Amino acid sequence: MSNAFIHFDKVSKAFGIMTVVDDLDLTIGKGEFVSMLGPSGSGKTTLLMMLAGFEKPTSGSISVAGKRVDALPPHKRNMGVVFQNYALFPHMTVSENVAFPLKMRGASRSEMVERVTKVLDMVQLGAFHERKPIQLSGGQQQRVALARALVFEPEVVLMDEPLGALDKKLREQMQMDIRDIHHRLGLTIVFVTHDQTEALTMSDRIAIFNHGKIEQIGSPSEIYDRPRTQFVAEFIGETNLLSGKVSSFNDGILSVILEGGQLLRVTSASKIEVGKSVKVSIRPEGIELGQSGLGENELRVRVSDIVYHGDHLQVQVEAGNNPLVVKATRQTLAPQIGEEVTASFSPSQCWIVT
Amino acid sequence: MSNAFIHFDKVSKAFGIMTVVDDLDLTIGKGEFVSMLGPSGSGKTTLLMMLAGFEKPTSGSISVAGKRVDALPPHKRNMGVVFQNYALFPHMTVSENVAFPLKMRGASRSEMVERVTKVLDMVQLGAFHERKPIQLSGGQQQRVALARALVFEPEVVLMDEPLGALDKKLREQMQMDIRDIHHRLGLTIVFVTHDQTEALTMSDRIAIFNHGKIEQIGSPSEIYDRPRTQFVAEFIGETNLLSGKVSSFNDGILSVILEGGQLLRVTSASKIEVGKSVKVSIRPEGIELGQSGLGENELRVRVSDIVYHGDHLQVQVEAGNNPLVVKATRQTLAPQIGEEVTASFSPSQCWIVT
Amino acid sequence: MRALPLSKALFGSAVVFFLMAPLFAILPLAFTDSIFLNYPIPRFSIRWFTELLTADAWRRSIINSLVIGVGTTVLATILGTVAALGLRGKSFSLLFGFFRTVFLLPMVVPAVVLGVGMQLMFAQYGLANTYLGVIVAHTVIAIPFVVVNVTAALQGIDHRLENAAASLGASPAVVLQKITLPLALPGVVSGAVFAFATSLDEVVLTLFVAGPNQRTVARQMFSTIRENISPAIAAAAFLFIVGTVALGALVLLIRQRSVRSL
Amino acid sequence: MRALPLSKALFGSAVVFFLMAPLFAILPLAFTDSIFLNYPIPRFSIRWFTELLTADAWRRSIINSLVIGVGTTVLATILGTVAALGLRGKSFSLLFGFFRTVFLLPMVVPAVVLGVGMQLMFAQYGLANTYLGVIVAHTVIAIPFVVVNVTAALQGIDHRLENAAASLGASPAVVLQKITLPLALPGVVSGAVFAFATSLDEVVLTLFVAGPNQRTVARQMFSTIRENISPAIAAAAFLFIVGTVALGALVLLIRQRSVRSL
Repeated sequence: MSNAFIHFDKVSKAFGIMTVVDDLDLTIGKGEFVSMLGPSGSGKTTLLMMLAGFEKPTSGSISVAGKRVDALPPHKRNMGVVFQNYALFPHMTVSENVAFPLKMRGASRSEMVERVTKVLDMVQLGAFHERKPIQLSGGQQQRVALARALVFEPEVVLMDEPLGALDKKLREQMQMDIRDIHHRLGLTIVFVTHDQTEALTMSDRIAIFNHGKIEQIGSPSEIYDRPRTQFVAEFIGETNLLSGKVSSFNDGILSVILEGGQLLRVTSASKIEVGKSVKVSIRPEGIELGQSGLGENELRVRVSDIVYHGDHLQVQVEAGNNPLVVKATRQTLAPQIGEEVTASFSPSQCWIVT
Repeated sequence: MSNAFIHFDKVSKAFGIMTVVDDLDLTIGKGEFVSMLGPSGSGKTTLLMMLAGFEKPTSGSISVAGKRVDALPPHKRNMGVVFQNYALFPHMTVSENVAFPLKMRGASRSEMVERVTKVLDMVQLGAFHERKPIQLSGGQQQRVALARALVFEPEVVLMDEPLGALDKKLREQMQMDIRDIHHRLGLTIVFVTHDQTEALTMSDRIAIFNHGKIEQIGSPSEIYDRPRTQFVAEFIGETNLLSGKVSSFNDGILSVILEGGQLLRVTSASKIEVGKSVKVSIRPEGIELGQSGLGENELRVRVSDIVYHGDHLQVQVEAGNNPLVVKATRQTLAPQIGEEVTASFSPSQCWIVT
Repeated sequence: MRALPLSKALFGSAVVFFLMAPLFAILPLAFTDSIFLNYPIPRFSIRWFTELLTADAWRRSIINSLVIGVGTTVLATILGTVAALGLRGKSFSLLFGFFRTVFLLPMVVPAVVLGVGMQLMFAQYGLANTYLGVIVAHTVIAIPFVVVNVTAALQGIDHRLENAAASLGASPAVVLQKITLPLALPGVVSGAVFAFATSLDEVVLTLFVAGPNQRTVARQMFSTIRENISPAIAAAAFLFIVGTVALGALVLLIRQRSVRSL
Repeated sequence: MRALPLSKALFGSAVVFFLMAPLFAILPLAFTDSIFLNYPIPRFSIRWFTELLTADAWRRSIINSLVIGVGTTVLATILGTVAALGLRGKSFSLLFGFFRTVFLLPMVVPAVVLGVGMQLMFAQYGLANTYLGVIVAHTVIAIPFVVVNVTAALQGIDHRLENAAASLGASPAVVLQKITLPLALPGVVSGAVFAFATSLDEVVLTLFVAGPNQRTVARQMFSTIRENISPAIAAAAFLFIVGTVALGALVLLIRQRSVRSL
């Protein structure tokens, strides 16, 4: 966010009585990779469509590089857009698809050939110039779509769940490729997804959308390790939420008395008033199970279920009336269902959410 | 597999010149939960459709409880089927949908009311009797579909990617519910999915399909920890595959010389001839990175990339010319990109695949 | 891409005017007081509507139109629905192409050709100048509309619904009765309405196969206009349009209800 | 659910026979040697085809049919395509319902009603008994076929293709020209073929608006059969069917090619 490149200023969008984007401010820096993540209907795609020019904001303004763009039609915005279904022109060859934006800009024949060749080589489709889109696999089509969005060297590339239609292995490969291209070309990328892994692995920053507003924006580790709200904590990864009341605050460590009476010690950046009700979020991988305690926080729990996940075990335990989920690595010895064990976790694994 | 309940005997299915299911044998025990997992087009859904009676085998026979069923039309097979899109009858209420199979069996009015009420209570939809399917959420519709497939107490329930259309949280909830119903009612369930997590967490056994054949069938941990082939190892979870030649075999421990010259010690149940080329599969979570070695196998590696995944870090390293992926927990100190470290793993983390 | 909106609107209005003009030209004359089908209209009256309902030739023709229309609707709807069910799901076979062409042929073969053929055939089977003959003739050209509508409705039905019903214990006949037909009903009703409208409108075939006793309203209008041009025609046209719009509204209503409930 | 196959096949064949019978009745008579349109055929000959191409009235009517058919096709295709583009994507507004009804009205309004209206209107504007008048009349009833076909083709186009083109720098006019129209082309061609076929087949409207100089083949067949029943009609019908089947094959071919390339 060093320099504000794309700026949404109090942007709202309503369809009839449905407010889809609600008085939203967002600044994206030049060269940043920002993911918009949220449940369907949370407004992330609508925001992207407004940036691309396919929808007009009901109120507010959008500017890029200091110039307002919200009155410009899409074809004057100079942004590359990649769609989930690729949106390749079925009646044109791969070359013609990729050359299309250059033709629109009146490029010369030789320049077109040169740039199309270069960008198709970049996405490793140099041998597919004359194919029709239908003759390509999903991953290849997505590469053509990417090439077409990059060939006219737009400053901003918008991607609307571009990898949603690909299978897992291919998706991971394309994630790496896009990350790579982002670093190499220094593009500003706005990326809409509902896949949290995608957002965590690719982005400089993630904006978590909920009901047309951004609940939290920050780096992947800020979002995952220091979620501000219960919604963010539950949306990104899995989490355990325990309710309690603050009983003291000393040296950055809160003491919280849970509803079951147990005492937790929780690190907290900000002071919270004694007596206030709070929710504590603890990630499943932050808890260790054993016969005796190891950390500063210990809860006596009974194992209720163990689910095999291949690379880890998901252990469900009951701490008083609170069910907790624990991610146990396969290296450690797994407890048995019905066994009483101690769940321990350090104060730094606990985080207060609102 | 205590007692063979469903038995596929040399079943093949061809559409024109495309062989979709290829000379397949499969036995499913009474009360078992068997998942069929594989890429699209691998024949898993076709096999289910043949069991349900919607497709006829080109050759081979299918029997249930000792009786051949492959000549029976679907409505005489007495199997509950749950479809991905739920396939609820849009012109009937929830009650009418669930009562449909009872009506087909000539149940009395009072028996119908009683059993529909009971099964809708079981899936927590007691309050939705009079709704039309369109008025329900995806998860509720799936519950109705499940109730409808269970209400006539079939001995076998077939599920064709039943959770594919639900979002992540709901899918996990429904996985737990189906697991629960399976245990409570002692049903035989055949479950088709392309989601490996679903298969790992729910099944008694998993059959991995590839090109119309079953590559491997076994319990989730057999499939994950002891994959027989490279395809299975790569399809379930992530893995690293290293090529080498066997140099000796002693006491259940193989010595393998990798292409780069390094020596690995690998546990192996069966003896493999000295000099044979093999592939060694090592799961990313089985490798530890550190300044000095810890295990019996050690490789000197250079860190090439680190990708943040929230609950873990995916570290990409180069061991000679072999790229390896390592899953590092967040508790351990992460190495830096470019650093040279030691990757260590015990022989029991290595597994020979063909 | 809601572009060029003004030019589209202007052009659209021009096309609408172009299409509506003939109707606007004739409809007001239904209310003339004069005995000539001419502008200007001296005085307004409903005398030509009274004429329609009292003059023997017109009364008979209205009854004939209804009898033949209902007969055609029943016959065409049954045959067309069965044909659509039979054609269903075979969209990629060559046979399907052949059958579909056959079913849609009457839509494109000139009515004159059909009419001559029927006249020849009906004379042989004693159907000439009978109600049954006219109904059969109208059914031939009404069937394509039923086939098209029912086929569209059937294409909208997810096959898995029928598979689900079968797996729950329904035999093919029960699946047809409880699942397929109820879901295709909107298409069947649309097809029936089109069949009725087609029968009402048909002139050329009726000229060939109907005797003086089977004169329909459309046929009667046709002869009247060639014999003496009376404003009764405009009145009949007015009733026609009102009926057509009502039928069209009915079809739209049924479609929308079915969209909502699916 | 491929059930009841035998009964379906039997019933299907019966319906096919029912629909084809009138054509089978008339077509062989095209090759009769006799001057009567009757069975049995004494000897086969092609004298009536020769008659069609040499007799002045028939030759004129063939030329008239082609001139009017081509004129109708061009006018109806342009107007219908523009109308379909204008209606596009407004499927849920009330206005859309109104416009759609207007465009499809000529499909259901009796030709007699339209004919009377046009006769009145054309007399006023000097279009009566002119080629332009006949072309306009045919265009009114051909437009719905173009609208239906082009609308179906437009509905098959993913809006995101047009959004993508816009984001790549294409103005709305360029999007229309480079993306929308090329993708809708199969529908436009189908519509044009239907418009041509409609013009060829039309009798009733032609009777009302055409003068003796604009006699089309269908009109000529209609009068011939009422004046003297000559086998020239069967020969004309034969040519008609061959032309129709050829046009139908063309449409199917275009559709299949477009399916393959999309």
